[in-house]
Amino acid sequence: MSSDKTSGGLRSPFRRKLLLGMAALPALTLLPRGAIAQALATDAVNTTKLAVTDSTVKVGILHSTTGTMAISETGSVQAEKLAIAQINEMGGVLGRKIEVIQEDGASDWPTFAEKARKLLVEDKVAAVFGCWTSASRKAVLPVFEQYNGMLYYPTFYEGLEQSKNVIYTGQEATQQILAGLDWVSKEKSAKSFFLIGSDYIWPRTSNKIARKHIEKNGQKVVGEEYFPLGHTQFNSVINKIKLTKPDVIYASVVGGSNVAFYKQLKAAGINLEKQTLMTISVTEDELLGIGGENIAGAYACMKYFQSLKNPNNEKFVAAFKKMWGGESVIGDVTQAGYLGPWLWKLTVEKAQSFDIDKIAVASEGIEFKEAPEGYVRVHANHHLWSKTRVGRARMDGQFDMVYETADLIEPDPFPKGYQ
Amino acid sequence: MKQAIQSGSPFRVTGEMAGVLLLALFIVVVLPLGLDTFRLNMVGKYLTYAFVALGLVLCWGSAGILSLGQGIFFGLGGYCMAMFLKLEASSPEATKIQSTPGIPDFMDWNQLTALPWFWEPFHSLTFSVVAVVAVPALLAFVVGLAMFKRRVGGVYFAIITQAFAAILTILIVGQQGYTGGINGITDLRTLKGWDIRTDEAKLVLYFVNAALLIGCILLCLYVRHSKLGRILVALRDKEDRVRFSGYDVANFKIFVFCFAAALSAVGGAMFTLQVGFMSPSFVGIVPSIEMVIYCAVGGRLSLLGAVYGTLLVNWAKTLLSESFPELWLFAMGALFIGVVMVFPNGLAGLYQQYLAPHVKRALSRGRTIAPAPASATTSAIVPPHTAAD
Amino acid sequence: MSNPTDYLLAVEGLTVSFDGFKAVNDLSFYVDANEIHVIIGPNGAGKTTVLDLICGRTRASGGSIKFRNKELTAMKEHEIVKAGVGRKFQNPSIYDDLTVFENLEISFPRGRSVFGALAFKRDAEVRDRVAEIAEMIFLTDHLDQRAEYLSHGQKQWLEIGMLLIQDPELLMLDEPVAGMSVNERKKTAELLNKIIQNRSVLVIEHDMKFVEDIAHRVTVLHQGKILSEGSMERVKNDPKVVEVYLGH
Amino acid sequence: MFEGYSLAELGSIFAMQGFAGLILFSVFVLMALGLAIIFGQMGVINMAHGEFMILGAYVTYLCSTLVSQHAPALFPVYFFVAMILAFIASGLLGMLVEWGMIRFLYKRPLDTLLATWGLSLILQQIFRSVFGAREVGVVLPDWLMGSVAVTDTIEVPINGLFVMALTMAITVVIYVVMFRSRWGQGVRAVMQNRTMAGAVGINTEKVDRYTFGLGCGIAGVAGSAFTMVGSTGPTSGQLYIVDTFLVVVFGGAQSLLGTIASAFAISQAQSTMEFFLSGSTAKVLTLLTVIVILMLRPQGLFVLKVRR
Repeated sequence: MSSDKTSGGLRSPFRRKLLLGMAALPALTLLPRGAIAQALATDAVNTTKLAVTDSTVKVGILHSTTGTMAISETGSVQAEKLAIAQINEMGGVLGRKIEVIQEDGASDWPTFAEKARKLLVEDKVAAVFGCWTSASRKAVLPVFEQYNGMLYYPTFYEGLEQSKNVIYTGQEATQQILAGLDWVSKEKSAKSFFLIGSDYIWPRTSNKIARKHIEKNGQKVVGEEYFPLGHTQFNSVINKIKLTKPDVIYASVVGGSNVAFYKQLKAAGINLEKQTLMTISVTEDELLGIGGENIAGAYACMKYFQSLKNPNNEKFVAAFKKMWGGESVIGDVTQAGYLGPWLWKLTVEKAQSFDIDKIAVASEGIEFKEAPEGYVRVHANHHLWSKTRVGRARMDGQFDMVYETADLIEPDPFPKGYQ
Repeated sequence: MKQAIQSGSPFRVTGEMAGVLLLALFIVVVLPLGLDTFRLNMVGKYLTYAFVALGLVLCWGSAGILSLGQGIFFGLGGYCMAMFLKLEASSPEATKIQSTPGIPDFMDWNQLTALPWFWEPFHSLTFSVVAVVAVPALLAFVVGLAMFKRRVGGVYFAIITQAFAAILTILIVGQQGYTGGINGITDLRTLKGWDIRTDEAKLVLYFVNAALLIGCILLCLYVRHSKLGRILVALRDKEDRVRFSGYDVANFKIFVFCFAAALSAVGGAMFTLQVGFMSPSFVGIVPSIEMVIYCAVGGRLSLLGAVYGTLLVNWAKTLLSESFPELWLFAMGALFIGVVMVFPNGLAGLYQQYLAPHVKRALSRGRTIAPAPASATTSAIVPPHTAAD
Repeated sequence: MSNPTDYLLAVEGLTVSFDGFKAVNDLSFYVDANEIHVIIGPNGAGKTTVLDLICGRTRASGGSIKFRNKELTAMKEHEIVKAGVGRKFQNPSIYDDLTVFENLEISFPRGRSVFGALAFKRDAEVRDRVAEIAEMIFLTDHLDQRAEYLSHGQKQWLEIGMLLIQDPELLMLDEPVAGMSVNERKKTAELLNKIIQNRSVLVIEHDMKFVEDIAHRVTVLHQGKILSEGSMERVKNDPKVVEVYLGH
Repeated sequence: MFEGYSLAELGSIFAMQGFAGLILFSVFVLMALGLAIIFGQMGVINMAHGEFMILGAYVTYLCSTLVSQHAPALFPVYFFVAMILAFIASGLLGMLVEWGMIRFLYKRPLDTLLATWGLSLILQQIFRSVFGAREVGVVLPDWLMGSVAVTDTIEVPINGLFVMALTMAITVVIYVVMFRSRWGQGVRAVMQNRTMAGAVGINTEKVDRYTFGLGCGIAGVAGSAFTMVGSTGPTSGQLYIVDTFLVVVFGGAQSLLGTIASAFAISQAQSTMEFFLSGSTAKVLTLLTVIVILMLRPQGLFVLKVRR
């Protein structure tokens, strides 16, 4: 018990070095096993029978590696693995190496729920990094709440959710949307907007918030259209856009529809250098499929771009490319995925415990200063304070950042007046 | 000879009953003893698909009507159940942070301020349970009436049911204020106050599901052994002859289609109860056609085969997707092709061909009367060329 | 339309066209009670189409078909069957996957509704009737056999048996002896002679020997129209008939 | 419905909508022609039709990448080469599939449906393994981009015009091949009476193989053309299959003219409804209308009444 107090009193980097140094001492190997553990008694940091031993801790990665969502989720898996590898290199969490159990959600929501249950019940992992679509998150949420697990969810999403058992490392809708709209209104003197999205919850909720904000500012929404996922014929709506002549096309089209949408826009003679288009659904990942020549000139509203100029990001991009190849691109969600393991590590060290209940409480106020997007902090509502940035798509598949908010924006998953 | 006819081929009936008993033993005793709660819950989920496969055995195997839209009925049954559970989970106290407490969360997000009228009756468990069977059966009745009375059949029927599956998916996804959209209806908690998420509840639900499945198999056996069952086989072979024997063929097709729909719906409802949510991803084209393969692998003519087929395919799917995710689609594709080209009568066919003779011999050794060689009639293997014509 | 008649079957002004081609053109003929009426004619004369029209398989473009003064053209197939018209197809149309017993049982006129069929019991009445018919069609020893394995002739008999069990007032047979061996043909003629007692029969047949044996009256069709009608004797000597049909 | 638009605007709406409908029409015709031959003439349900299209699209993508890397001078015309290669690739694969699978399944249409669905799954996974799961884009030559302004408000995209021209050309070629050539005569003879055609010396097996290959080849060309308007991913093909089948069935399976007419009706209906209603609603209504009409007229729009 007393040793627990001692180690608690040490600042973590120092303790880590100390431990590493100690482990290197040959004499130490003669000591009974319990001697090392005493420094960080497993019984003390893990009171809920998680898969934590004296030297390792198990975590889960739960993404789709097969099926339609595989392509979107691959980046997150890579980022999470990179973060975990880096943490392990630095000595792990509370001196314990992270072991990853990866499960495939197979783009199928019940499979996600099933695998989440497996990770929590059979593998007893201390944290899970995963999920991408809202549907998969909704499917696993009851599982995490029932078995008291901890999920780090990387995707920007529609909000309207908050759970003790989830840390949302991507932006919720108001964070992503409002600042961008304000910027485009000011910068482009935009008065009219045309909202177009794929037909499911995220675009619809996002556009609802956007519409409220636009109308609040005394501007006008001249059209709002939704198309089934996978739709590839946008000529009719493009005609409508041409007729209504909006100042801004506000797009939240996802997946395969994206490619068709931008190709047909371009073919219809809508030049994105002249016509302002702002999207909240195109990251560097999507750009690759759409092709720079089809979308160059469009504005994307995100919290992270691969081209961000800061030392953290340069280090991150270099490490990512070293691990996963020089061809790889890093989008907003990939970066948010990278935050997950780090935030968890910091929280565990703050709480001096792997216990979920303690992590849930300790999360508030956790700061990650080395985040590639810059400084982030966890809010009491388990979302992140973060900046919003606007980038302009280039021919080569990257974005030029043209604007970033001065301050961190407070996450507000249940925005009053926008529901 | 005459004796054998009049008693309706005794060997077949006892043989089938033995098969059902064996299956029941397997599901109710062997699996629960051999698997932990987690795996057992997965098997429970698979078994809900077996209801769909049973329906397909009657509809497709017996009557030759291939529906590529069984997911519609599975989904509708599941949604009816989910609506009840969601309302129970959305009590004013549980949802007091919403702008309109007392309605499901997704409605609140979509600015609905009152429960839509068609949700109202789902406050009642009795109504919901009736609706689980009645709503899909009614839809099947309307579709069947429109199609079979107009003599739409075969390939056309298959394609149109597939289009229906596409339509329903788009509708559910698009009308998210009323349906929960692509996320589906999630976070279901209790059934009349009984928490369905606990391990004990899951165990209980597993046995309820197993009992229902066995019950449905017996029901299907009854239908099959009735004259109606023989008429179905007859109209698969020679529809005109049945018609000119004084039967209104369309009515029989409508019946079997509705029956299959109702079975699927029961599966859907049990799925919702065991998994804790329902979403449009079970309604669409892909799950619907996958359900056909469960039936085909088991043997499109065999009720018991369909259950084993469902278990086998899903078990293989879980196994492969856990260890070799890339191989899964290859395996599934190969399964479709193989089951059509190499063993069109599925597991049941293989059993009949290789194992059954031995089993029969072993069984009849102790008997005084040998079974009549031609007694295996409706359950016999249909040569491939007639199986789907 | 027309007045009630004493005929069992009265076909008047019957016409049907397929994309402008008139397969049956303003055809009228009558069948008396207990009459054996044979339709002959060259290929494509519209013989089978006439049977199709009567039993409701094809819808007429014009004209009327009255069976015991009931208009058949507006009725559905199964209603026509219930009214007392039975029809045998040109190719033996039986259920390969069912046994002979089951084939006959399905045609037994009881439990023809969906729920009737569900509740149908194989009682003594059914078994006796099936046994009776099976004996008549020489298949008593094959009752438990899958119909698929019957010989061609046996299949024809089975289909005739399936009609008999319905006990129709009007029996329509499309080439009942086609493709049969001499022996089978003899037995079939014997069978037909037995079953045509107490009912009317409308037969399509090419085999003149057979027609001569059974026909009370013969109608010769040619290009959808009646070429000649009357007793076999009369028809045989009609020069028009000789020219288009019997001559070669 | 029309409020808020001036008369002149309405005029342009209808003109441009009509044109949007025509592009959709071309797309439908391209998709459906191959299927109409395979399903209508041979009675085979090819659920892998979409994957044959995507194969064509990937071939085009490969050409685009290779040409831009190794022979940039040829870039403006690579598209025509790509289409020919797409036709050959899909056609050859089609013939292989016919030889290895389909020929055992004639007369079992529902089984071809399941088997070809299996094939489609396998092809999807092959695409994913070879080309990656990410959607790929094809770079178009400059002359195919942009639009022609007819009036101030009416603009016509060039790639749309190209697709339409291509559709017309292919339709004419197919018409000539199927109805004017000796080979087409042979195909139709086989489909109408296999035994008799065999008896008069037509090699029916060969005819089957080439017909199936032709249908798949056309799918490949369609896929190639789609790279101009849509995306190419391993599962893109599945998106088209239901629509395509409805077009063919709605037109009356045996009639090429019917296929074209039904593609026209469906595309115009969908495109017009899309303008006035939301995209999802338009899609649902179009599908429902087609189904209802099919129920009233199960044989499709154009069909010969035949004597049974």
